[in-house]
Amino acid sequence: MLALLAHPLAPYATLSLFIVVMLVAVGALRDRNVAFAFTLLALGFLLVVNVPAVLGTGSADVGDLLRVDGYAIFFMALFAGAGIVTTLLSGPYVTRLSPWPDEYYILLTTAVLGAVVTAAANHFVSFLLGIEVLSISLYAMIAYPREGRKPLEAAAKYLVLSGAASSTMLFGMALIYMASGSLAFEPMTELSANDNLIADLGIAMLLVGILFKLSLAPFHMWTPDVYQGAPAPVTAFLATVSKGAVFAAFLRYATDSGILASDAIALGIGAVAVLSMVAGNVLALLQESVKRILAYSSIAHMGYLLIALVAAAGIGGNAALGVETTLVYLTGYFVMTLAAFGVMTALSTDGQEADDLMAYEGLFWRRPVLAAVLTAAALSLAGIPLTVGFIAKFYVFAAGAEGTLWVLVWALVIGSAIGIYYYLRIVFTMIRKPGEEPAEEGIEEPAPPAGGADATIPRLTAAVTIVLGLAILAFGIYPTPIIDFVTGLTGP
Amino acid sequence: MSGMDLLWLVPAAPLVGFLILFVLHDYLPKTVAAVVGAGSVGVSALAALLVGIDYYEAGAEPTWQLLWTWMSVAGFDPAIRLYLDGLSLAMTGVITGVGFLIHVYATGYMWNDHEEPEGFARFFAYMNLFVFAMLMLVLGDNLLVLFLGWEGVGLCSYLLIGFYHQDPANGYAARKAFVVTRVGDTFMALGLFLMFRELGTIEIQESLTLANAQWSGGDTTMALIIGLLLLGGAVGKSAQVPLQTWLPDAMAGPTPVSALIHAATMVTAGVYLIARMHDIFLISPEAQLAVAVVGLVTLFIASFTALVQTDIKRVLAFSTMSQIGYMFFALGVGAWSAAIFHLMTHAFFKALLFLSAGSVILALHHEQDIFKMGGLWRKLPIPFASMLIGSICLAALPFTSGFFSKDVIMLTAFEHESHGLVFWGGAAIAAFMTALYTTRMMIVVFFGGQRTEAHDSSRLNMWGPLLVLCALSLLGGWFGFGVVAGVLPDGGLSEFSHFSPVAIITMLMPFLGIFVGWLVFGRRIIDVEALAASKAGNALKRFFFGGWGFDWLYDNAVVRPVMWAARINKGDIVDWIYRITVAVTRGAHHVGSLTQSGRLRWYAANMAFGLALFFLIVLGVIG
Amino acid sequence: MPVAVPIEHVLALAGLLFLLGLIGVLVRRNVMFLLMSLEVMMNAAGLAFVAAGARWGAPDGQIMFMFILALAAAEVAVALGIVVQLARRFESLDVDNADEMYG
Amino acid sequence: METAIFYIAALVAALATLRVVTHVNASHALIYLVVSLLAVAVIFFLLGAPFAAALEVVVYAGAIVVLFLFVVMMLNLGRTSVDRERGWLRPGMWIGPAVLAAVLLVSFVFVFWGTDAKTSGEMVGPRAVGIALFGPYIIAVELAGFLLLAALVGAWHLGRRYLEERRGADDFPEEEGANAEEAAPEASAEGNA
Repeated sequence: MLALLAHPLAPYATLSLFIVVMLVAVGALRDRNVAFAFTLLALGFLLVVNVPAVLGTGSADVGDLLRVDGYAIFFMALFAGAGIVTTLLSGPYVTRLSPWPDEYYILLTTAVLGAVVTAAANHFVSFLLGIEVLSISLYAMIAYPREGRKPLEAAAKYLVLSGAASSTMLFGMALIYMASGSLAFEPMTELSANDNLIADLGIAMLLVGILFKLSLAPFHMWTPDVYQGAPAPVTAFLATVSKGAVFAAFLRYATDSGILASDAIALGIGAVAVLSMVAGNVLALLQESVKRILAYSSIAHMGYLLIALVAAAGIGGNAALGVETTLVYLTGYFVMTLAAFGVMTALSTDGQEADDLMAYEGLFWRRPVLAAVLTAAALSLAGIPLTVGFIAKFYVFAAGAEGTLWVLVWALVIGSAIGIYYYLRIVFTMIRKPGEEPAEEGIEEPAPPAGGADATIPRLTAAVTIVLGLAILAFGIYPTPIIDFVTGLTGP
Repeated sequence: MSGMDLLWLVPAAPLVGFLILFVLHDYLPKTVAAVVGAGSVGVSALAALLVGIDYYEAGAEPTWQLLWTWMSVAGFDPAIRLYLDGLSLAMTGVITGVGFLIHVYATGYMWNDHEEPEGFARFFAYMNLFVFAMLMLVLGDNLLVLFLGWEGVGLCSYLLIGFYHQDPANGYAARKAFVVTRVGDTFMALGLFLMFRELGTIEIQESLTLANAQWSGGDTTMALIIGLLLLGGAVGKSAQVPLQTWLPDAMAGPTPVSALIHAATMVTAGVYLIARMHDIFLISPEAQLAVAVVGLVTLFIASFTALVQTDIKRVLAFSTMSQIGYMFFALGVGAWSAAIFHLMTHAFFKALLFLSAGSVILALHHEQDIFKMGGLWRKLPIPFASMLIGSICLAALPFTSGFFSKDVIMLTAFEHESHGLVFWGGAAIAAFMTALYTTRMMIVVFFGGQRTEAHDSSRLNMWGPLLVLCALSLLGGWFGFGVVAGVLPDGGLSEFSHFSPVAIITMLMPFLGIFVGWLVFGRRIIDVEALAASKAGNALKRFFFGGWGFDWLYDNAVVRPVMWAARINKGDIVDWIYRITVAVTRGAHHVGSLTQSGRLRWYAANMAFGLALFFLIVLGVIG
Repeated sequence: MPVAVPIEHVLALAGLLFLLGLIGVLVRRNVMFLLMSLEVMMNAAGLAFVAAGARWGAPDGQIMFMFILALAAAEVAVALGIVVQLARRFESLDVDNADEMYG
Repeated sequence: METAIFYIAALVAALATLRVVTHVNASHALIYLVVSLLAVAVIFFLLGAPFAAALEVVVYAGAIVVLFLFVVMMLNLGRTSVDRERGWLRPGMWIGPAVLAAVLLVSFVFVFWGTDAKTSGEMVGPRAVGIALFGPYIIAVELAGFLLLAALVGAWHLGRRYLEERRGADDFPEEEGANAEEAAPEASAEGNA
């Protein structure tokens, strides 16, 4: 039994098995909490049993499709953790969205399956299927609420644009395959000049698809609308697991295939990174919707991450630091993003998403603990010291400096400087007592305050949120566990 | 587990105390707050004691304890390490030991505080935070930690001076202390940055080794600059000339604060800084000379000023200033260990003096004017006795703790290669003055006719610490020097005898001072009032009283011009740069927002556009 | 009776079909047509894969095509579900109607 | 001869696809889509991929497009919608996308045209595909199953609401035990698997 669990395929097999059993159980037991419990069980099993069990086996290839190494296992743990958090946040929330919460949890679990497959993919087939299992599940999760136009609008936009991006990516893969004759992630050597050009075109199209999923400028435009329209826990999942999975696969592809050795591709990626860092931060500046602020902020954060990717691809020579940076950064980004959306989920009530920034006015005096968590998350996203966000940003800075990527590092600095403004704006809004300052012009009716006296905040959601808030501070003060974990998995 | 492993507990205990008190200050009963507040420092003191015993048993070898590596990225690994050597151990002992006694005393002193009845827990929270910051300052082996501790104690000082925040004058005093010390802090920050830039490390011990290797015997200009910048920081924190003006005003804080922060510990941080960085000053003798001069001038000026003060705490404040002047002076003339020794003994007797004064003040319902006191020795026997002991130590009568430390300093000064006689002479006059103003204070406060009703209401928790401090002040000198011996490099202190003419004159100076004081203030052979009323006398008195005009000078030379410039520059020229930046960014935001139209097809078009751009880049058309 | 066809011709056809689909996505307002255009794009990618497989004489191209088919089917199933909901809640299939979120 | 068929099929595919994108009537556009798919199936066959050709006809033209048609009929996109489409498709709208597409097309052609390779001309039959599919790609097949499962569950959720509202049923899931067979989209999606 134990030997079976140590097989590199075991995590995927058990997770699939759980999904199938869940389907049967949901049909047979007809209880609203079955799916919730099963999801927690499946993801908990993945995190607590599977991950430690396969850790010992080291790097192992499963056929041509999956490479279950420390890197993949790290993301497996990260996605399982984020999935558990999302499930816990969804618990009280989803029952309000629809009288049938069962499908939601099934979709959530399949999405995690897609994500863990993506992170282990070292072949275009598994890469495609992993991403699409994740995306298809997400389309339905975004459109999950049975009322309201915004979720549907968000789902429609995401589906059409993502479909176009997938097609572009597929066409790119086809061109790469046409040129190289292989679908595996590996360097393309000894191509004729013309095949090389075809491959470059293919890489460009593949990148468009990937950059779209990561919401990097100029392929970022769906992000704020989808973030705003989707239910808060789904947004949390989309912002973390979906992007993390694509980034994991992207990094693996970039390092395995050495595509960034091409000057043109490196230039393109660099331009995208700079554009994302600037555009994301500038566009978030005066937003009135907290979800949109976080959406633009995520665009900027993905831009920061690209610096790590460029470093990890060996530009500048310290590839190991780049990989380490990516993993540390994503961990930090997961924690702070989940915390921010956790607070939002906690404050959302029936039919009223806590989205409008004005609804947060005076939150410190109504809900000090939640406000403190959101403050920690905002400061962390801004990269203030003693939060995990600072550690993450410092890593990126170090990776960029080590690789002498000065243009990117400068964009990072400028972007972060702009960023501080809107993160602090959230904090100040929460501190300001309502009515202390006249409302800005052009706002016709003030939003009802979130988390008012009559609002009931689910205990479970609040508890999860507080844990995340503490994690932000704890890892900011003492990041060594994360760093050790990361270097232990990916180091020499 | 050896006692040395407990080192982490020394700063950790007050930090935990602070966190508990800070978070729960509204909910804790006073008793619990008192136990937590004083107990945490007590735990810390106990741990320090065990560490100290172990340290000497293990052969007094400097050791490190790694608390925690923040992170380790690309060769940058800011480790928070505690560094234990004789110097940091001596400082730790003073901070935790004297700190603990003062905390215990404060539980009594602040119990029925009528100005801030709600502030009991808050007071101890600040005090614990201060102890923590001060310990990090002396134990941290890292410029960054040193700096954070340095700023931390400054912050606590600010908070505690302004503790009675209802009175705007106290707020003003707190701000003044903060601003003036900031001037010094700026110098120090520059000095630390410069060290980091030149030596490339933030580890203190490593940087000192490097400094010796790089500069010693060669071009010492850099060491001189760094030394002077560090001296600037030390001068600000330790209230030395010319940044001394904040200390008398800082007496606005509660008396235990004055005892702990503004007498025993924080104000000696400057001494610690220079001692810690002594290699820099050994490399550059000019810098060391500057330290001596600053110390001598301060000690001289402050002792004259103390003579004419009427507020008991201000007398003690100026006396503190002059005693720290002694320490600087000692550092400057190369009596390194003696400086630290004096720091210790001074911490004992000055804390004793302040706490005794606090008892007097409390008994007189917050009366601080010495001329409204008088004849108190019968009414307040314990404060009188303890203050008397403190005074003779301050005046450095033979075989008290102050005598041992001060004697060594003066004799070392005399042996100074170039300015021995001047140094010794100045210090001797100041020693005379010290005895003189101490005598004046004692006579005015405790003898003569009683002018105000007094109620001694002190309990065990107040006179207990006084008793311990009395013992330390009297006996500290006997065993004390062994503690600091070998901490720092020293030129043969044991060589001279106590019976050379110079030594005898040095020893006699305090007696002379006391005698003169007794004649003038006790027997009144000179009519001081008449003298002070005369025109010249009055001018001199006002000059001394105002601290030799430094406040006036700064007011006219710095504060007013700055205020004037601020008024002129109300529209703020420099601000325009920021305003334009803000406007540009906002404009960019609005333009960018237009692209975010909400239209799906437009988004798709942008993707296609991005794809086309990518193609053009790949094909080499762009880039 | 397979034939040897110049690769550039097959790829050009695939590229053309792909771009026609892309134009459809950029131009049409009716969601149904958007989805059809997406199908065209995916089919073009499938064609490119099959062509590439034919170049190397390997089954991988066809296998990838099969997975594209599965993907297309899956996407259409969810997409049509969303279309039905759009028709109900927006009372229109015009995607330009769904522009409540912007800025 | 066969080469000529390839070019004819290519022409048919391109023209039919053009009509898919430009046609105002959804049903007609779908018929053109079927034509385009059949033409591509012919090309698959000529490229030596008979299995792919069969799947193209059976699954793509036979199932997916039919699914489209089903929804077109269900939503009753009749004459009014044709008029509306005509109104939406103003000539000016084509300019921007056409320019972008032209840039992309020029890039494609520029890059592709230097290749002098040809397809192998060999037949890679169903047997070879099957062996590969259930050999090295077996995990991918399983994953594809989960892809369709996710789609099934998602479509089921989205479609269920629609059907229930049409029947005026209450919202409680307990009463909705038997409508699985009636939910058309997901049934078809399952069929594709």
